[in-house]
Amino acid sequence: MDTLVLLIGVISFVVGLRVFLTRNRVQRLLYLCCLNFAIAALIALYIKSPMGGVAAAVYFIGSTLSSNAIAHTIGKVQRLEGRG
Amino acid sequence: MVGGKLEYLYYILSVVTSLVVGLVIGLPVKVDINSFKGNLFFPTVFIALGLAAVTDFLFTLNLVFSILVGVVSSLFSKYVDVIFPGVSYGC
Amino acid sequence: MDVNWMDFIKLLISTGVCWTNFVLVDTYFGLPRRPGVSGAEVIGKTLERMGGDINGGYFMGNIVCSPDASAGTLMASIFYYLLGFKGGLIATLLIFIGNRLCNDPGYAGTLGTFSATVLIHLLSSFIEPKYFIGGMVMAIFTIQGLYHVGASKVLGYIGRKLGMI
Amino acid sequence: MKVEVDGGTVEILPLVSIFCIVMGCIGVILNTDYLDKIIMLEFLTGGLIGLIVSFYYLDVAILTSIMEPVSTVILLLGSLKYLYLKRSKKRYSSKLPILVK
Repeated sequence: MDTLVLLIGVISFVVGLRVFLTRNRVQRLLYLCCLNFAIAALIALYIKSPMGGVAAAVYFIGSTLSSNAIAHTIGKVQRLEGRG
Repeated sequence: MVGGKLEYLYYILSVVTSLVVGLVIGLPVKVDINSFKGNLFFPTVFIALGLAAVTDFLFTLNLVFSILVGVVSSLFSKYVDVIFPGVSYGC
Repeated sequence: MDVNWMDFIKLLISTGVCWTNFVLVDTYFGLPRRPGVSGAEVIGKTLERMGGDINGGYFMGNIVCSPDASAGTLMASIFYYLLGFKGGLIATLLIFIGNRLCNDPGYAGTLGTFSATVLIHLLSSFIEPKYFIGGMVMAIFTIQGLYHVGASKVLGYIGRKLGMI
Repeated sequence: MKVEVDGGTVEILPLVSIFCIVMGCIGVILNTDYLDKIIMLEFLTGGLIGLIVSFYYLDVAILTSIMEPVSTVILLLGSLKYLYLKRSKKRYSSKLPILVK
């Protein structure tokens, strides 16, 4: 029995449920960041090859870029609705 | 440490070449954390080590490739603010 | 279904090493002092309104919005597990390009990746590099996934104790 | 990677990916604000890339990872443009009532 992969899977399930159940929008973004870390680690542990490492790196950087765009849009919408 | 004895010397040669070419080109010596411009130490050393590792993994690493990697990394550090410019949020 | 107790001891040691590495590097390069990108300011102000600390909120927002030393530690452990010491040097190059794509100068991510590679190489005689991947996921779970207000207070206390605010 | 449960083997990565996809679909339907819908769409896409990787199609996974932030940025620009347009049209609504609905 591999303890390490099972522990990352349990962490991923807990964080996924908390993304679904939280009502606040900013806290949901923070949980999503933790889920991206877990999935990138699982990809690298599933494929034991250098191509798997490249796939994990590209997935992680791409998801961080889109998360940056969502946080910037939330800030712009809050400033627009708070002003008028 | 890295592998054979000779590969270890090639990495050292690549870093030394990039530093010497950077001094000749005229990169600034002072380190500024908040700036996007490159200086003598920050992107140059790490770019040289990374490109040497990629070259060692894909092709082979000999004397010509090692010197070429040093020159390319120094030129990359000279124009790093043109290749990856910082964005100012205009609202 | 037997559980080996040496696995848990190795996992706890690697969790401590990864947590200490990325918190110290990120605090030294000034992540809690100011929001680097525009999205981190929103997260910091929201966590302050919920009862947390604003400097810890800036720290957590900067982790979400650009790949800093936390992502660097994960990538260094993955590439060391797959390719050896040369993989850590390739991961440094990838993290530098990713930092520049996210509008960040890139000092914290690059130096964090390099220091993590050196630490894993020094400790690799009695802890396999596989355990550092799980240790990094555990370390990011204690900050981003467990309890946000308490984590921001702890990060703000560490930054204020080191004198970096 | 395999976990022994009663003689059979269970993989972890497809299990997590299918969980993310199902929860993301239910979340996209149930939330009503458009920004919440985009966050739930990110949650679905992470599970989708994990499911592609678990069948060893690595090139498709890398291309999907590169194309996914581009589509998200275009969707966010469209929603922000819609917000500006709605606010500017409400200002003109007292003078030109025929443009509103």
